[in-house]
Amino acid sequence: MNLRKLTLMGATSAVFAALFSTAPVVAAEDYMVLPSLVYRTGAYAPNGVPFANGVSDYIALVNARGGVNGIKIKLIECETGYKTDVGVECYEKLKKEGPVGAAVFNPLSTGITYQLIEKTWVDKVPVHSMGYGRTAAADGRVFKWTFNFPTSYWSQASAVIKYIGGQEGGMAKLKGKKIVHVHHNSPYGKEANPTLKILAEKYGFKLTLLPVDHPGQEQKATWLQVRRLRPDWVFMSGWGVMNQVAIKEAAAINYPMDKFIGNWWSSTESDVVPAGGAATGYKGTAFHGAGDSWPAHAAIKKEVHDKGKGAGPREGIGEVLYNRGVINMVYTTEAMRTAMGKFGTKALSGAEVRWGLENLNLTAARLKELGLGGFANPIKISCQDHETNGPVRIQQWDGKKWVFVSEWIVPMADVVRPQIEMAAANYAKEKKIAVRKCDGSD
Amino acid sequence: METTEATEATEAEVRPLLTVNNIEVIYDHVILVLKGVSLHVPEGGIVALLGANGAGKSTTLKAISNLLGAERGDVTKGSIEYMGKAVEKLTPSDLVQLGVIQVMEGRHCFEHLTVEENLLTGAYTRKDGGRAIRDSLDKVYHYFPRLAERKTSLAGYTSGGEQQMTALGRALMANPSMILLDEPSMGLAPQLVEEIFEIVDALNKKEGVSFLLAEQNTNVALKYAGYGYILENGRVVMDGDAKSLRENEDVKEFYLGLSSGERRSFRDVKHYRRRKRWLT
Amino acid sequence: MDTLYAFFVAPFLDIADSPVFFIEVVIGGLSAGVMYSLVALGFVLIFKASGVFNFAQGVLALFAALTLVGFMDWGIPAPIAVLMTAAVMVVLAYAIERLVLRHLVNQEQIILFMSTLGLAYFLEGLGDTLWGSNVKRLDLGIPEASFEIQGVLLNQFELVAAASAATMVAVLAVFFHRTRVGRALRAVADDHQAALSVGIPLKSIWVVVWSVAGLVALVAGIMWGTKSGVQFSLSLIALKALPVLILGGFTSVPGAIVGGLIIGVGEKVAEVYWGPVLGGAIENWFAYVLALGFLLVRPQGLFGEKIIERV
Amino acid sequence: MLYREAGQFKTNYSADQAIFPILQDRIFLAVVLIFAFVVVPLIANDYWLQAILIPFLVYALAALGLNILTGYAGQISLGTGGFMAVGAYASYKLATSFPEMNIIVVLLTSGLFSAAVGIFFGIPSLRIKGFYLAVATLAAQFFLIWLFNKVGWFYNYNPSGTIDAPPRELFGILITGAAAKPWVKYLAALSMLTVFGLVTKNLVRSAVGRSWMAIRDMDIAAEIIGINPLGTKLLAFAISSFVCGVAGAEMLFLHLGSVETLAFDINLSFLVLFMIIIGGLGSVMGSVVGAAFMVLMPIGLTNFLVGWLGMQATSAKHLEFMVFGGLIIFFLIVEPNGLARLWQIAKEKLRLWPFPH
Repeated sequence: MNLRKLTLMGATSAVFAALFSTAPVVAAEDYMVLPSLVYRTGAYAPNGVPFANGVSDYIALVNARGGVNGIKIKLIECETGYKTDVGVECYEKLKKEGPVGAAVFNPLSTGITYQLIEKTWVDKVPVHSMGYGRTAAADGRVFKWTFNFPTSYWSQASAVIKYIGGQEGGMAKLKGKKIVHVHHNSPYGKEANPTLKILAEKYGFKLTLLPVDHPGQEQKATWLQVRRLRPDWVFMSGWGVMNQVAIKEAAAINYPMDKFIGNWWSSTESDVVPAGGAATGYKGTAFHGAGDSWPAHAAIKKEVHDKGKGAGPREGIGEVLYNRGVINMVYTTEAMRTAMGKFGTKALSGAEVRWGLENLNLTAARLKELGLGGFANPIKISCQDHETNGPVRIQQWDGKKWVFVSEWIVPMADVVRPQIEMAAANYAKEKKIAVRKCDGSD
Repeated sequence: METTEATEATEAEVRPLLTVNNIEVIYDHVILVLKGVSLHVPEGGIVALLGANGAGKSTTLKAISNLLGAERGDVTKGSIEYMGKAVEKLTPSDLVQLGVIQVMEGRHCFEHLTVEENLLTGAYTRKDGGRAIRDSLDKVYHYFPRLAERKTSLAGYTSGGEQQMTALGRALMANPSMILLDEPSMGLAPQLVEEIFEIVDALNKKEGVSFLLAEQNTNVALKYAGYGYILENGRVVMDGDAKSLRENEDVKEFYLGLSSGERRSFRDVKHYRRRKRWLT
Repeated sequence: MDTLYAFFVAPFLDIADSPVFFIEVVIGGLSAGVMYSLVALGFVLIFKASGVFNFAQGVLALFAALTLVGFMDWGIPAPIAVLMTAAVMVVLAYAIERLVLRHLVNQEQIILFMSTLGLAYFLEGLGDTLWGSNVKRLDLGIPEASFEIQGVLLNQFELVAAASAATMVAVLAVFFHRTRVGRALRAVADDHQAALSVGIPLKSIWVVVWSVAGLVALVAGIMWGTKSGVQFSLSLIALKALPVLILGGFTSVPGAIVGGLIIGVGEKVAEVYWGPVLGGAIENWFAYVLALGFLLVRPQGLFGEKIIERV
Repeated sequence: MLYREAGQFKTNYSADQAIFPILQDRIFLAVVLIFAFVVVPLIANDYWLQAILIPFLVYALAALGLNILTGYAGQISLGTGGFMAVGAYASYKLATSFPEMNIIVVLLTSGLFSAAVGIFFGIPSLRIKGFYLAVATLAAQFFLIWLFNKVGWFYNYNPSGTIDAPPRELFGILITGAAAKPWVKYLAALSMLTVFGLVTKNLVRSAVGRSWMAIRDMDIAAEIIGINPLGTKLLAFAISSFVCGVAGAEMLFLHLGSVETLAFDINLSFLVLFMIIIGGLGSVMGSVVGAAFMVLMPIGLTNFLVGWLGMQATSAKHLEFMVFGGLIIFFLIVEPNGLARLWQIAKEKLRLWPFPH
């Protein structure tokens, strides 16, 4: 055996022998483990990075102020690269981490959420897929461990149609209008389709679905079709590079930008900045504010970034996805606080945090207290409703920043909720899940 | 070693163009292929390297032209000198510039290049200008009129003989003083073999190119070569000038297929061989 | 019956109905095809000269674009930044030869192919580490406005892309067939060992060819980066170049261009006219099926060199 | 010293033709199997089982399937992900349409579907070779993924387009679904791999295996000696896709529990190809070792960089990409024939020890 091969074999076995013990945990005081499944690498990293930074910074702020009621939160980032199997690996690694296990998982990927939903029943850890994941999880009677508040893709679609109706001068005017849904050709992108179809029938507009395959760098054909159709409105459920290209292509065919609305994963800085001036006027949905004008942002700058604990660049504070990370953590920490009201001030187990999520009541006053007055809509979760049919707002890119151009639009619960309940019931039947009564007994 | 009185042999000792001194070659760090091979090529000579399949002929040539690296082979012992200079460390490209070029076994033409383009690649290392290269090209066409006819066809579509000519002509384009020729007769009709060797002979006589040729076809090789080495299992088992080799009983027996007495049984041959090996 | 009609009759009626739009689709396809060709060219160069199926070509384009944007962010004027990036690509080519290819001489093609996948991973990590993974805007001042001629929409940017592709092909064709180094490159592609034996120094040849491929990647990176922003997804354009390659042949420079145009037009026409029948987003696999169809007729691709086989 | 076959005499042909003719190999295999079947379930925790061992076993099976096609029959395929997707979706449809069907039957039947699809996409291999074929198999990859994404029937028209593994029992023990115990799933995957591994090992040294290798090493010569190239190649495609299909079904039922088409994208095809190259082309053991390497390596690297060196998850990931790519190149340079070849050389050395040659 020559030396090179010997070293090689030696090195390999050494690496594998040594690597599989995770780092020793410094266990001293009571703390809670909050896993953060992020993707700072891969095709979707441009979107994953600001979100992860927002999460990290807000938790750093909470910890700097002593934690949740004095209990510190240990945020453990696990890089998924937006890959489902890696996400599962992260979950398995972190679910038992810390003194009482992980508090709650934010999978940050629809694919990973689907993986975890079933596992949570067994492992008793809640999953909060904020504005993504399985829409049917809104029915808390079936999906005990899964939350997707403040709103879902189905609610969003109905709110967008409501907005369009408003712009056209009333829902009745929708009749005969042409609306195109350009969507990512994946379960995520297709989520809104059934709702849109129902609404198209109800209001008599003509819906055209144009799927774009991952990653969506080439959309000539799609936008040529748009050019021929000359739709009144274009709604887009895109992700990653697809958004930037779509905006550019829309500009290239001279489509009016203010008739082009992206969903909340298609209206971020990453989507419009690469398109340059062409993106001005582009609209998008949002369930929280953009910018860094809130006191909480100032606090993050002062108490986190100035102390050298910031996760990303200072300029990134206030970006749409950064703020989404922040609001996600606001929900999480407030749910913990709620749970401590019942279970006492201590490190909470996943089951206890689940109760906190289910009984979360985030009032406008509390938001203001947190330095985020008006940043998001107040929200109250219940056993029946893990989504709350939360309202969305329309924001518009003015070339430099996102500005709200509408009030909070309440989605059409009458359309969406029956669909949710039907899907949830089907799921319960297929999986033989006992439906909860929601009388406090389960 | 057999002792010979041939004048060429002593000449080789006096003015060797190429000297290989006791080299050992190991493939893949485990397989010992050459176990100490020494040989000399005199200036202006044709030296034949004879032996059966796997005796180490090609390996010896590749060790000299330094093409072993690509096959995970290493020269682990011994030295190689060309015109008195150590050349073991030189790259094939440097060697070609010095005047040593190899024509590989199995011809190895560039299939997707035309015959003429093939020839031109041989002149890659030359720095003496387009005119001189043009002249060389004419010279090659002079020696191989057949190539001139086929110069625009893809080398991959030419016959085996034409490919061998292309390969030889390509080597000639480098203006070499020594060509390492590996199995030129392989897979060719006897008539073509003669033709090729006639050209080798002419090149040797008129252009003064020295040849070290590895050949299984001992008969033909010894007809044209001045001196020969016989390799067996990675060792030189016999050497001598062509005439004495041709007349040697053992060579006749094993390599020329001629037998003085009555046919011996296979068993005898085996015993004989074994004894022979111990003697060397 | 309805499906048959929708499949075999309706699209053609549609085309006849609005020929101007059909022309637009074709032009859209051509311009998309040129963009594919830019990437395919890099593949062809390296395959032709070294027999390496270089999957890292997409990542090379990404890396070049990232480096260019990085330099421009430092405030270096665009032309100088482009030159500097070109220099980086040459250095990279040298490093690849020194650290990877040199050690893999004479290995099987699949091993070489795999090593380029390893290279792709490495460069992805390196690019991200050096320049970060956020989307960056690349603006070299290439005009992007659209204009209409006779109702047909044209885009200035696409014309620039087409012109640069045409120039590159012309230069490369001359390089390969008329120069000493070009001939040596082709010789190396055929037979590493024979090339070595006639004194062609493989090492420097590889540096040359990877440098050229790096420069082609730079052009591709600039074009794609301008179009969609510079970010990780750029590396995936390699996948769009593959059907172009099988159609055009792995070793043909003009094949890369013509193949690109055919694939571009084919997939756009299919998507626009047949996509709705099949449910849309068919262009990705359609490109491959189209190429496959061609392959069954001509196994070496449209312009590829004939596969010479002997027993 | 221990590994020496001297003294082991074969007195009949069947002993001479055993899969493992050397006693030490048999002992070694037995020890490994006992360890894997008995010891591992006892000592491994959920994380090891769920996140490392089960995926490893599933990937190893897929690698085995691809190795049949690429390693033994010499046909490079980049459509593995697509064939695995066929297995996964077929098993989902079978399991949901026939709830009473035995889970083993479901897995094997879905393999049949995958084999049929494999044969179809293998037809071009008669005319197309090498990288042209590799790229052509991408047509299968992209088309199949598009199909499963597009046609609602495949995912029972549920609004999300993802498929879930319904809970199923085998011998009264819950074997699939989230509630199934990890060690049960582990044993199921391990049994499948063992069976398929032994069958493959036997197959490749039969007449079929020899004709595959003949086609691989020189197809024209193989044809001349009377091997039917189309039949041989298609058989390789069929068996390979069958195994890959079963692996895909396992991926749904035993590993992930719920999948969307994204799980079977082109990266999966590359990953499996990596496994067999790193492990060793044309080696059953290479498939397993390669899969182990490719599953363990990234996880090990992350744990090392983040856990031990305390790096940021992000920079660790970037570094991991670089190290990963670098290691692949390193391995290819050191031993282009894969880890299995290293193992073989080690065995050769042992046999000759203490002599060097």
